[in-house]
Amino acid sequence: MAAQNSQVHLVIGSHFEDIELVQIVVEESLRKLELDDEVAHSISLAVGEAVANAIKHGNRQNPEKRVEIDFGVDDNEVVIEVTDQGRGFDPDNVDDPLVADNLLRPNGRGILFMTNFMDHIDFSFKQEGGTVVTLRKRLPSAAMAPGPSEEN
Amino acid sequence: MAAQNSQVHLVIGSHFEDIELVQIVVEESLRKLELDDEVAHSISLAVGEAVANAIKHGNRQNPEKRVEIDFGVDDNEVVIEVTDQGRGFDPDNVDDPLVADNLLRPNGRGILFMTNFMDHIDFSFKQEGGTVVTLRKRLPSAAMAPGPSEEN
Amino acid sequence: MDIGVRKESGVTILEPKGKITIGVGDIALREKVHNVLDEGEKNILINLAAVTTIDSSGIGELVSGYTTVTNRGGKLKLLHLPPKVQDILQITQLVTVFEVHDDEGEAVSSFG
Amino acid sequence: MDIGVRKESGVTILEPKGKITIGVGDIALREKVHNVLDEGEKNILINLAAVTTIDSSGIGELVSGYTTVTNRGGKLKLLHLPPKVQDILQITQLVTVFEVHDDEGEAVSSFG
Ligand SMILES: Nc1ncnc2c1ncn2[C@@H]1O[C@H](COP(=O)(O)OP(=O)(O)O)[C@@H](O)[C@H]1O
Ligand SMILES: Nc1ncnc2c1ncn2[C@@H]1O[C@H](COP(=O)(O)OP(=O)(O)O)[C@@H](O)[C@H]1O
Repeated sequence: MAAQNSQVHLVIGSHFEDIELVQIVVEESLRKLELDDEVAHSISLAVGEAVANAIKHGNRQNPEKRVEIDFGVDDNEVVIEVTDQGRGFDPDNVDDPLVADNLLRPNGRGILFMTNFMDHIDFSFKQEGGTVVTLRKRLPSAAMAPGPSEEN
Repeated sequence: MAAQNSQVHLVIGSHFEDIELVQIVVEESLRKLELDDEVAHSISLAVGEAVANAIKHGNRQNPEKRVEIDFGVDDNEVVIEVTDQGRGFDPDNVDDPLVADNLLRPNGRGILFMTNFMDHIDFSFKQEGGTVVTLRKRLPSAAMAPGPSEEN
Repeated sequence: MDIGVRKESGVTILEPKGKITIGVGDIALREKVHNVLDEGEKNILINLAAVTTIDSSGIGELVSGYTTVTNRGGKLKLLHLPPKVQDILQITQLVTVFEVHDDEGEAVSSFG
Repeated sequence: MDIGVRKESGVTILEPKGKITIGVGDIALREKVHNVLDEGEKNILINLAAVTTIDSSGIGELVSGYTTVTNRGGKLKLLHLPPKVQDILQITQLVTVFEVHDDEGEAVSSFG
């Protein structure tokens, strides 16, 4: 992600209470892009779901295991990667929470949230173990990020 | 820093505008410790000074160069490390901003801020280049951090 | 999370404020619903007007609450959905599950 | 950063709000002081009551402003220091440099 004009990298332990910290970083980073509040809120929600899954399913709440969040802005897109140290899973083999039989399940809606709130989501799996969720959202061109600041 | 019960790692590019992001992360992390507002504010200010120096003197505002911030809480101490990719300097050879001749200089007060707001500050230099500023502040025992959360 | 509790004509009204999200408000909401049931109340109306954010765990707790209350022969209904929560009930198709009201008086009397 | 400007009996009162910190308010303050000087005004009173945070760059801009104004034969004084700013002027020993007032009327007449 070298050509990006904004890049923040954050690493937390596997504590649910740190999800808010991640969301604050995302919201603060989005604030500079002057995105619509609704859009910023939904990106923040999607990231929260990805980090919750990384902690819960990936790292199984082992506090020693880390979750890494890469927040980047390309010319026209916000790209957030969430990486855990878990064993991965088969995204094609996840129950559909919209099927009538599953409607009353207490969980299984996180990926649905992510796909609804982002333009594109993608899972990849590292050779050495670990899931990477990549969340992408195109920016309206009016909300383009300014280039790197040159103030002194 | 493996035995710490809270640890956040943040990496930013060399943009002054990201100092606020770092401070927000620090303040949010301190909020959980229920520290006195004054104390939290002064830690945040000290970290801001360290990051400003890392960007300005260390990385010389080269946006490609990174500043890393490690925020940790030991049993009784907040420890923040700020690392840049610069060439280092000689801390014993920095002008004293309190000497009468220097009082009207427009700069040279950042380290003074850090030493005043923290209990201990320390500079170290990496073999491969890069300055590490370590900022420490003891916590009043009443404000001890809770252990890793076990909620599900 | 702060959850207000009131009673109106045999209906217990829960009023959560702020976030119903993983580790923040989800467990608090679950516990509150269980407390109400343990006190023998069966009709629960959750006023979501002051909820700023709900994530999939929070939605999960609403669904669990609904199931638990229904299984015990009671009713759980929702009042005053903020637009964000409304959107999420659409996305999750839970609009087909929950009975939602906009008026407290009507909601209370609907428990009959 | 938002910096209000008023005039009282030949004194220009600057009222910065929020943060005077690197990249946020430091340059804005410098520019405002220069603007005032360029308009031929020489007496500047900076009301710091609404400043929430000042860092070493912000302090540096106050000192630069002081030096620039003094070199042009004017005076720069401070009004209403919040406790945090007061502490920092102590730490930096700039209390010995700046004339500080608590009362706007007295501050304005002190320019004589
Ligand atoms: N990072 C991850 N590592 C391992 N498994 C995952 C991860 N993310 C999602 N999953 C799997 O996908 C399923 C569906 O996830 P999701 O839709 O977020 O719902 P929920 O988290 O409520 O189960 C999870 O139950 C889990 O099996
Ligand atoms: N991270 C760093 N890398 C290189 N030099 C540094 C660094 N931090 C501080 N210095 C040196 O120490 C001096 C004093 O720093 P400081 O007290 O913060 O004042 P200022 O930044 O205003 O000059 C700087 O001018 C610089 O020469």
